[in-house]
Amino acid sequence: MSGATNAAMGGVEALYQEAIKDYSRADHGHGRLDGAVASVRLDNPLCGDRISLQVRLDAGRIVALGHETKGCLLCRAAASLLGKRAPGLDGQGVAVATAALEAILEQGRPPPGDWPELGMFAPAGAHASRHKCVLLPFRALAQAIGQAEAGSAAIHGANHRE
Amino acid sequence: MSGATNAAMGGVEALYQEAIKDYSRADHGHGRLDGAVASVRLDNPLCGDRISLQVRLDAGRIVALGHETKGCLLCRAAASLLGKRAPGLDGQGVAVATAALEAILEQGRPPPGDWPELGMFAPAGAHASRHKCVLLPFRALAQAIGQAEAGSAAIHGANHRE
Amino acid sequence: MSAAAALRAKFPLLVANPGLHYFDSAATAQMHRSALDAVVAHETGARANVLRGSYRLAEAADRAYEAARQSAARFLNAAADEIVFTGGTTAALNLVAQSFGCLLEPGDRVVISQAEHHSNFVPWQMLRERRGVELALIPVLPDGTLDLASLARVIDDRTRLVAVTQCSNVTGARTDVAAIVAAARRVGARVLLDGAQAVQHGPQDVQALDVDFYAFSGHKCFGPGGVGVLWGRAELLAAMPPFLGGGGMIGAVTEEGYTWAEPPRRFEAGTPPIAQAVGLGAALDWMMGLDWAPIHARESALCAALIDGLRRIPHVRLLGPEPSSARAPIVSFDIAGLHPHDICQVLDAQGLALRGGHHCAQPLLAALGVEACTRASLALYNDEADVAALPAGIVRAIGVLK
Amino acid sequence: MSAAAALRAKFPLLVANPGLHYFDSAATAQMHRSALDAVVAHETGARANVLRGSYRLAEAADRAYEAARQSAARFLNAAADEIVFTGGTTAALNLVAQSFGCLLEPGDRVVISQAEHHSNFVPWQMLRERRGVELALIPVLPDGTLDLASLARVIDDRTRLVAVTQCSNVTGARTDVAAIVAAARRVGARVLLDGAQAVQHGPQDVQALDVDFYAFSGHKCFGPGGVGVLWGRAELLAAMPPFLGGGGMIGAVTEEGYTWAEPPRRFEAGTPPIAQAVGLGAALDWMMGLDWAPIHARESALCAALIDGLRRIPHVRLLGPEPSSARAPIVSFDIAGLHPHDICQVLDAQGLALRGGHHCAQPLLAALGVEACTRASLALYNDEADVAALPAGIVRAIGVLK
Ligand SMILES: Cc1ncc(COP(=O)(O)O)c(C=O)c1O
Ligand SMILES: Cc1ncc(COP(=O)(O)O)c(C=O)c1O
Repeated sequence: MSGATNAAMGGVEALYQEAIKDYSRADHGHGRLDGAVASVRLDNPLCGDRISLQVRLDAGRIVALGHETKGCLLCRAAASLLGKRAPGLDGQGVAVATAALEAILEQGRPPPGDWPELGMFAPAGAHASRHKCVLLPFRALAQAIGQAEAGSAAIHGANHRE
Repeated sequence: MSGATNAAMGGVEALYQEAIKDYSRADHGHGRLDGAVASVRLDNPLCGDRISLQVRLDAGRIVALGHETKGCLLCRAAASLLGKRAPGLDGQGVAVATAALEAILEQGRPPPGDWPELGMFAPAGAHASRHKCVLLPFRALAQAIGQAEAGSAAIHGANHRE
Repeated sequence: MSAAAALRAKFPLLVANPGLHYFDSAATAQMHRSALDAVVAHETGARANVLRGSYRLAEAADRAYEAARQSAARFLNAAADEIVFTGGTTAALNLVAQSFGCLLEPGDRVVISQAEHHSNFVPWQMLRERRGVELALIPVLPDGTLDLASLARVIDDRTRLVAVTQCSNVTGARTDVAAIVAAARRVGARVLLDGAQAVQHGPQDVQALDVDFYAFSGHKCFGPGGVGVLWGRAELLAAMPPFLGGGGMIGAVTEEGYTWAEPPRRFEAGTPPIAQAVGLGAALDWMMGLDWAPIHARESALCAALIDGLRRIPHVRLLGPEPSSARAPIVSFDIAGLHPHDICQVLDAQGLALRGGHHCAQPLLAALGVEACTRASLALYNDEADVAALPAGIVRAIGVLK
Repeated sequence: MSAAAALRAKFPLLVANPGLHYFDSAATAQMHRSALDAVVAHETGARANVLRGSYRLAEAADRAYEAARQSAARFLNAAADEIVFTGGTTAALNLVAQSFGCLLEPGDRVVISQAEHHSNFVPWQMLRERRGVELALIPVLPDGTLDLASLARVIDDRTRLVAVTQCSNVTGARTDVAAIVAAARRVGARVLLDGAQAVQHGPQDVQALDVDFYAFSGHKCFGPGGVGVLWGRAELLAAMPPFLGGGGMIGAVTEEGYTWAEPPRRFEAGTPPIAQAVGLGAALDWMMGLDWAPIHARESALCAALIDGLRRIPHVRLLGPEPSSARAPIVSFDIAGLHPHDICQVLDAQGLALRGGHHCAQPLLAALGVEACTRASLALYNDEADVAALPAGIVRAIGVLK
């Protein structure tokens, strides 16, 4: 595609840069996770994006993540990035990454040093209708961790009562 | 009031010409008619104009009409005009007068020779929101005659079946 | 240029009709130029359906619509996701009567007042028919204000909702909202305020008012018609089922059933009045930029002067409370033997635009003992010339009509 | 100047965006200048509340509003007092589901189709919940048209109403209205037609269609948003209770109860969208003055050319019926492995405005076996350049996204 066309296309190729497509294609973490502690299904009703996501935690840290994601490239790339990077994080780590992603999208902030991959979503900042696509997997993961922690709290609670 | 003011007032004095006020004041036919064949109450819900009207018929002709009218000058003048002129008319005569009044209001037609009084409503033609005020007593009378005729038809019918 | 003249200059209809004395802002306020310009700019620059498009025009429409929601939220001191755009106050009140009404049980009580506009009267009568809810009325005193002494009796412990107007559209009487809220809170009832007659007199603070629902119309506050706002507390909206079904208010639809979107979208079925909301946002932004203290002072002074002028005319009976500061700048009156429509007609011939009739408040008029009345309502663009012209016009009208 | 160029010149947004290829008229058609001018003229020249004022401005507002009703009546070949102004198609459909729905009994059947927009789906699901009415669906065939062979089974003798779209907003498939009406009449059922996707292609004749209700939106036929029309046969409207309560829809209100006004006012509670109705009237007047035969021929030819162009692209799966004359000029498609939002985004970057998603028709997409699709819809202002640009744009989009 010529440079002129490229310019005329207003940066849409940056939006769909190779990193996005690579992550989407790689689909890290794809598949249902058996024996998960928590499972979440989340929709973006306006888009039809949909993710089912499971996590297994150990001592508050994610040890495994599985997801099945139907949606746009941005959503799938975000899910795949989490499939690769989430293991090892705790709830706090996920919250920090989500906040960083929101800051990138909404305020054009640079990605934090330990999450350079989030930078690939920067061009989506200009497209408000796409923010939800990118964030959907992060929201699903936060819910799953919340569920897992509530579940383990419930188990603790139950233990207590025994 | 000066002529200039008069002109500035755009003919509103013609709308409220003495004839209208005289009829309204005279309130011909005022009062509830006892022993009426038909009685109708009609509202103009948008204005709050309200008329209760009774008629007695003989051989299809109005022999007496009574009404109680709450409403604007135009409505009261119209009711009073009917109080004076309706006795002697049959349903057809009322329909003809009503059609003539509609033609005066809506198409600016002159009053028919036998109903010169309707001419006093001509200036209301320019005020669409007032047409209903003028017409309300005529509509009530038409309904009352219809009721009376249906009633006498019902009596005839009953006679028939006897 | 006087303050009013400077304001009038921003209202295209008033500019086009310099001789007009417009006294019908309580029915429909004139439209501010910024609102009209915003509508035109939207339709010619960003027209597209909202919420579902990812092309730039649709994103622009979406941004403009959501910015209008933000404006309405700021105008009421509320959160944007508590703002539902409706077709107007009437639509907003019906929404609450249906969606909140669904949560009520036979025997529960809804309290309104005798001073309500039909739009805050009939929806509750319909709810009574539909669900066997009891409807109780706060009576009015002879001056049109609510009988606060009745509150303890009327707002009993079966009461779930108290829905009252912030200001009567006939007498201008301002409701003592704090007294209503206190009585409602004592029994755990929710409070809805019909703000249709308050919003043209400046921004509102639903937190300070401490109510639960607030409804108003765009056309009453210098914005477009066909749009209004329902504000409701997030936890209440979240608990309410949808009212209208259609595009945009769902989570998912299958042949078997449908799930609900989150508020506010749950209550915005179908394509909303987009350009109208954008125009309303512009009107509200303009209002939020005004210095209201002097405007209120001027509106009150004009209202007092008007009352004073009318009082001097024989046979004129004024409705509404004293002193004039107890009311929004609305003055209704009755002239013995003359019908309001005739009065309005002769006033119109003199360039004075007033409305006569029952003003969609028949129960209130019945309580005040009148069939119909003539109403003069003021807004920020009215001035001394308007107020001077009206009593003179009425004297003339009496001359023409008697 | 080509016919399309002459038409485009009347659409301010298109004039302001000469590079734009607008393919989203099925979501919102662009606004004709006459409609916008009518809105501005009304707001600056005749703004007042309707129905209750006797001053000249209010009379002018009233006349303009009722003239718009006349325009809508002529557009549909109906009587003016059968025209109810609503907030849009969705509001109109909910009105019927509630007010006509009130007359139905548990066990009565309402029939819709699998092809309905959520706005003609969810209100009937809500009615099912509310009144225990049975809801039955006319299935679609793989090409998106209704399975007419099912009619005798689905429209059984408990059926009271058949409510279907005149045209699918996804596949463009035109409903065989005569077949539906015949099946409905056989069992004495009423027929409602959702005209949201038909009115942008010219005036309709509800007498010739022989239906009982017809609903459409202003923003779909070059008019303002925030307004729509419900047409219903006089005897049906007369038998229906009101839907919303409020000012204007009553005969009288007392503390004990209220009486209903006659239709159409019975169904127009509160201040209606006056300027919007006036703008819609102007749009309809303009449409009634057009010569539709050549416009239809052009729309069909463009649609056929578009289908042809898209069919040449590998991996593109087209939805909807053959031949293209069996559909309104709407073409939806799916590209294996690519998501509609990404496609639309890259198309937008090339000045092509298309919408991707479920188009508020999830049951239809489920029946057609797709999750989401991309839709190109045409109106009278689209031209050959638009149709030539789209396939090329899609080929590029595939290049960017794969
Ligand atoms: C106090 C009050 N409530 C409700 C309404 C209804 O507002 P709308 O007709 O804009 O729905 C009005 C005005 O007509 C009003 O004055
Ligand atoms: C077939 C059909 N019905 C109903 C609607 C709903 O129309 P509106 O959103 O204007 O209420 C639409 C458009 O969105 C439609 O395409």
